[in-house]
Amino acid sequence: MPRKQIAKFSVQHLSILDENGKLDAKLEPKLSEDDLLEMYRWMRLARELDERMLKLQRQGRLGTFPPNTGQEAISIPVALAMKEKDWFVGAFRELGGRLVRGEPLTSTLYYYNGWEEGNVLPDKELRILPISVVIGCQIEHAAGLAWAGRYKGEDSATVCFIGDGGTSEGDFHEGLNFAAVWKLPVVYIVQNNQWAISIPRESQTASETIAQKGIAYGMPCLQVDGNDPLAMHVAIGEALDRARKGEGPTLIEAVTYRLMMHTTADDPTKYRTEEEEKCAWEKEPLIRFNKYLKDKGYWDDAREEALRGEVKAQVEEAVKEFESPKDWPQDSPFKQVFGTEHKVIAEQHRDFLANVAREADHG
Amino acid sequence: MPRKQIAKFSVQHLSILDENGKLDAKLEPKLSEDDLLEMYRWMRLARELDERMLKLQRQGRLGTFPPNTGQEAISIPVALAMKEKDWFVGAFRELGGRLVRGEPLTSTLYYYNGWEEGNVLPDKELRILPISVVIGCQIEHAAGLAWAGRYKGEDSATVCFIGDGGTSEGDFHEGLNFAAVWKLPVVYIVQNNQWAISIPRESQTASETIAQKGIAYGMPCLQVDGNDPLAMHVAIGEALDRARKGEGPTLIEAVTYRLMMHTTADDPTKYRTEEEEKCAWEKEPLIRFNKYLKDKGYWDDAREEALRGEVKAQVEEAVKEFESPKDWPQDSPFKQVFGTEHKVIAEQHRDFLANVAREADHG
Amino acid sequence: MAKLNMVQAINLAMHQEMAKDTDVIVLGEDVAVDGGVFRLTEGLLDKFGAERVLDTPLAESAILGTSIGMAMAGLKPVCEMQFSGFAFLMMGQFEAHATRMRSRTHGQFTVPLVIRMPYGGGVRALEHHSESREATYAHLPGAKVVTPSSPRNARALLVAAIRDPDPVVFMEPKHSYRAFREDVPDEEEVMPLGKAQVVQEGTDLTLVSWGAMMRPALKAAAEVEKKHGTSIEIIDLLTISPLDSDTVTESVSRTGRCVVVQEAPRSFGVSSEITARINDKAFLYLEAPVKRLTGYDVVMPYFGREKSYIPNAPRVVHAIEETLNF
Amino acid sequence: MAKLNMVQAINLAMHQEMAKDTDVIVLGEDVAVDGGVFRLTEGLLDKFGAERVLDTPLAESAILGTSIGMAMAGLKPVCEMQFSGFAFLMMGQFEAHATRMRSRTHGQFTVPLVIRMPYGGGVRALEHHSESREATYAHLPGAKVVTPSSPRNARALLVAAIRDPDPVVFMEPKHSYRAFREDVPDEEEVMPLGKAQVVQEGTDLTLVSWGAMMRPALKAAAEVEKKHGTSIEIIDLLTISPLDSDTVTESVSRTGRCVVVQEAPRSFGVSSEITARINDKAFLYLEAPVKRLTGYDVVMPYFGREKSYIPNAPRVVHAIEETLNF
Ligand SMILES: Cc1ncc(C[n+]2csc(CCOP(=O)(O)OP(=O)(O)O)c2C)c(N)n1
Ligand SMILES: Cc1ncc(C[n+]2csc(CCOP(=O)(O)OP(=O)(O)O)c2C)c(N)n1
Ligand SMILES: [Mg+2]
Ligand SMILES: [Mg+2]
Repeated sequence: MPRKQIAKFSVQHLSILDENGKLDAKLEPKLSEDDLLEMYRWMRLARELDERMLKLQRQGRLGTFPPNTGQEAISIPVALAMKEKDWFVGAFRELGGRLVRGEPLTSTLYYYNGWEEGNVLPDKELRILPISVVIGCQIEHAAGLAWAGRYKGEDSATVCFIGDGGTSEGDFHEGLNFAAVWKLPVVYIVQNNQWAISIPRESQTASETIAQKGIAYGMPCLQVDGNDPLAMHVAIGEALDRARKGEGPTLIEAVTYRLMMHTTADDPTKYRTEEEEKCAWEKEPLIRFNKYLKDKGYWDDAREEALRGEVKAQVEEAVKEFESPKDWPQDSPFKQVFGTEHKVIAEQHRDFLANVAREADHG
Repeated sequence: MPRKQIAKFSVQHLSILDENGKLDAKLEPKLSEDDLLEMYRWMRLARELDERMLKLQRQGRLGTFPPNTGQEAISIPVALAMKEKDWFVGAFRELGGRLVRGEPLTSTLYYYNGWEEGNVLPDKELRILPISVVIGCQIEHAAGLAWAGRYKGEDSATVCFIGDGGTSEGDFHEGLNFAAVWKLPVVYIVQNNQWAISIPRESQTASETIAQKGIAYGMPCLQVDGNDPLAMHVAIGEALDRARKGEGPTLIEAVTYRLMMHTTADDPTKYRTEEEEKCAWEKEPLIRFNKYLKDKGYWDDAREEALRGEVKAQVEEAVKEFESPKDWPQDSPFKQVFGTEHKVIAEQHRDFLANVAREADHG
Repeated sequence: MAKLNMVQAINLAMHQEMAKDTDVIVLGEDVAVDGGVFRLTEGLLDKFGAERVLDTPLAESAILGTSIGMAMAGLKPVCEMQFSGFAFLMMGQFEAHATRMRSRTHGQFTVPLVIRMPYGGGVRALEHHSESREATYAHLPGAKVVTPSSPRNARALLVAAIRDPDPVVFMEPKHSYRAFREDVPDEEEVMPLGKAQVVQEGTDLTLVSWGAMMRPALKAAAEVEKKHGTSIEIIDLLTISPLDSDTVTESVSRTGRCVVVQEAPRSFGVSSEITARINDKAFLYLEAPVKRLTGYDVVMPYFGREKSYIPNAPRVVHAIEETLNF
Repeated sequence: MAKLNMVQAINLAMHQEMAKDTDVIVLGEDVAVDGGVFRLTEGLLDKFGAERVLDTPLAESAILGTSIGMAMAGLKPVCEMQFSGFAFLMMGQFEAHATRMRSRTHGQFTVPLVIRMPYGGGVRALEHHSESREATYAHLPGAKVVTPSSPRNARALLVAAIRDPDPVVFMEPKHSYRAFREDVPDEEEVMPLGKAQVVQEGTDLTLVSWGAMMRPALKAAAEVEKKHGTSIEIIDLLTISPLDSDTVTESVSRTGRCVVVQEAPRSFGVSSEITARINDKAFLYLEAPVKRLTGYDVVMPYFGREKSYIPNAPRVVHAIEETLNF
């Protein structure tokens, strides 16, 4: 039955460096040797920290945490493309990006060992938001930050991450709609790692791609190979340009894979096959990036070995610092509930101190 | 920069009988004279009731309500296309459709005069849900009803309405996503009447159409002239077929206009021009449908006059019934809080009766 | 000094604070062009422009969520929930972030914002437009909950709320919006948050209320005083959380008797907390049980029945007499 | 009769009710293939198929919203909120529809469903995974709130919740999930909702608690009895709303003293309501103020600090001694 077509849309996919390290030369970004090596170094550091955290957790020296292994090529190129005044709004699988932005390695360790101290930045102006455990909320925070940056006339853009599962939350929808209506300088990146705990991508949403969800908001969208740091570098660069030029938000779907368990409390064998994981490991970002650097003559096994040693030492040092004794008081929550003094809190504070003292006496 | 296109989408618009009553003959649905006249009759009845309610409200004989005038061509053809076992899930601007489904005129009057009795259907099996004041929630109820119908093996589909403003709510997103993932027999209809109280359509969302929001869920979508009962008849027919065939949900954007104030408490002169309203009145559905019926030789002024008299009498009767004395007890809420007996409720019930009695004594 | 109703008084507070501080932003559904469905934000758009007065799409969670982002960036958003009945859609953002950002970051990031919302019954409104849920917010540590009762204190408390370093849920008793007028000074006036007010001193009984219930409470007190010559101390809580129970318990320690008037359903409500605080601090002085005169533990009925469900002066009188005669 | 922990007992209840009634449907995030992140729904998918055990997308509001639709169509959904901390995202659906559909339609449409959610601290979990918000649900008329404390009563109460005609918020103390085992009869066992249980009779003091706090309460009671030969009556509320306060007030009328142990922050919590009910019904019998031993009015700290914030046996002992020595 003939109808009038009133709107047309398409979704593009960007891939530059494929899983075999094969390069699409015409798309290759102009990145200096130093830039490329810096990017690789951050990826190695994040991988090393992630692997070390898993050991610590298994040894009972760290709490439950969500491993990042395999997703380094997303948040690291993104963070490297950001400017000082930009806001970095993570979900909880952006370890590399947080490190690039200047969050100490120890912060992540403190955080996952149950200490709010892990959220306290060396400098608030690093503009990194704390991890957002309640999925979806951060989408709206990012819109608010972006609005504020524009209002204050700062040259600042906001970058916000969420997972494929997170796209099902109402806040994802409401926040993207606000960002588009207000034409905000913000970039939303969905780390589509194919799984939301045990829920596979295809059971999460019936849309062919996640990128196309941007169409619902009139928001430009793009699907990128999230295991390809070059493609991510190009994609975030364009999106940040749009944001800074006042052209509004962009939605980027970064296709990757959650190589490890959801968190250390999860057992993936209950819902996916080793076969699937094996294939995914062959596509992981570090191997291909390493090969690319070697092909360009920027890298060799000797340097690789040296780098491995460096990041190992760096992580080792952070762990030492992390496990060194702390004099963090147990009663700080009473000082943080309000910014003003209130009698009821003060009374309870005294009661708390009395309880703790009594229990200390009775050992 | 060349990229691989991985997905393509388009949005179609359907219009059969235009604002001047001009017909696109090849698209004209095969509806019998009786069917067409029945449809027209319902539209007149809904219009008459709406206009009468406005008078009642202005005279202090009815509470605040949202007029439906101008949107008759949406819910009425939809309800006429529904089967007995289908669920009708409204927002709050589907007066005509509710009447078609068998809700008494008095129910609407009771409801808007502050009586839950207006929600009690003559027969639960009419399958009409109460008006959903909290915008968006009904989207998910509809998905649940559709799921239940399929689970029970009923040949039943669910039709759910929402406004253009409602599409911004998180529940709209979450509910449509569930419906698409579960491939549910449900049809979602957005009555895009261009306004959400004072917020115009273009400030509500930056998407070119509202229909395209279906793309985010991989859900077939269509934009329809919502002032064209023939187009609505065709669109709902196709969508219900898809639902019954197990092909999943459809999103229909019905383009119309809110001709009256948002509710009787609203003053549109604060945010829109009379000029805009005048243009909209020229496109309203009844004029064009009346002309169409005359062109087909099914209608003339004499019959029109007779019909006007009929619906007026019908509404008059409902108003009489509505204003007749009722013996509805004040204490019914105590019987409706739980389906089981509880002492604390019983005690409060006694206290309530004592209070009411005491106040009756002291006049 | 002008005689203003509560709508005008609240509007004045926003006008003055926005004029004073360009970090103050107003956002919500229909707050700009329309001036708010109750006209609370009237004139702000003309005065301060679309840059600072924002009509939002229809999405409560995003209204608060974006406000949180703005506040973290140093602004002071004053957002409106069109009715408190719709605020449950932003509970996720409220509980997870508004109330926690300070403790989460040990004060490095804070969320100084105000969530304005009309609450309460008695205006013949549709379903979901008549509830009183102050206890729901008050139980969550990290946010303040304020319930003004008159034009003058509404204005002075909103100014304090806007300047407060914490998120404040500012619950406006819509029944009092246009119910009466009061002299409101043109010059700045601020009342502290977290402080209850003794609106009348007395010796025989302590009458505690807040928000729209202050009026039946005051009416009833006058009636009882006239009838029995009783001396009633009347306390307006003004802030629900953090609750200034000392003002109440100190009073009850003198009077020995207390009636609390609450519009919300009784169980797990504010009056229960007040009773518990009196139990903690004034137990030995109590000559009668604390009387909670409240709404009932039923779903708020539609307006055809609401009048018989909302506490009124005769019921307060009865409660006071019961407590005096205990 | 098998020795089960609470996870197994709750799982058993779902197995048996699903076998008995094909209207019972289980849905939630990761409940099917994965068997639930705490393994509560393990085996249900294999036994009853993907038709009746549904993995949902990641959206709490839609989980409850679709459950409401299913329930209105005559099914009995048992939906899971993966953690109570995420349940605030479904508060809109809960307050607007789950709690109101019956009163809205005068009983023509009802919403018989169960919302299962793990709650409470003490398991070294991430932020938002350790709160106790039972009071938040209990203040809203129209829904029941249940907090089991042991494998056996968890099983028997969940069966009752599934068969109940009203929406039930079933709050599972995750700290007790695998903490201990108990004999649980294989054959059907049902405990009534809205009824507290006297788990030990006594004459000197009434000790009231629920959920995970029952264990420190019992431990403390035993200690005090041993130490001072005190006779303590211990009450497990089991249902928070509607609250069976008669069992408490009747007991306090005999003992004259009461300690309530609550994990949640103190203010506007369940222990405040219990104190108020005792004030109403047992005022003349009280020999000491009701003691509320609770969490503090602060944001629940991360697990590095949680242990010192959650009420423990020594604090209960201290509270009991204070109350005895008042
Ligand atoms: C609102 C909310 N619901 C549920 C959870 C529990 N949960 C934590 S992570 C997760 C899956 C997230 O999947 P995705 O968004 O794809 O991110 P990924 O874990 O794959 O990085 C769930 C269900 C949560 N943290 N927040
Ligand atoms: C969740 C929620 N937020 C706010 C409101 C107040 N409100 C009632 S109708 C309305 C506008 C609705 O616009 P739209 O969805 O386009 O429907 P229309 O009124 O145009 O039919 C608003 C904001 C509400 N009822 N529910
Ligand atoms: Mg994922
Ligand atoms: Mg509209």
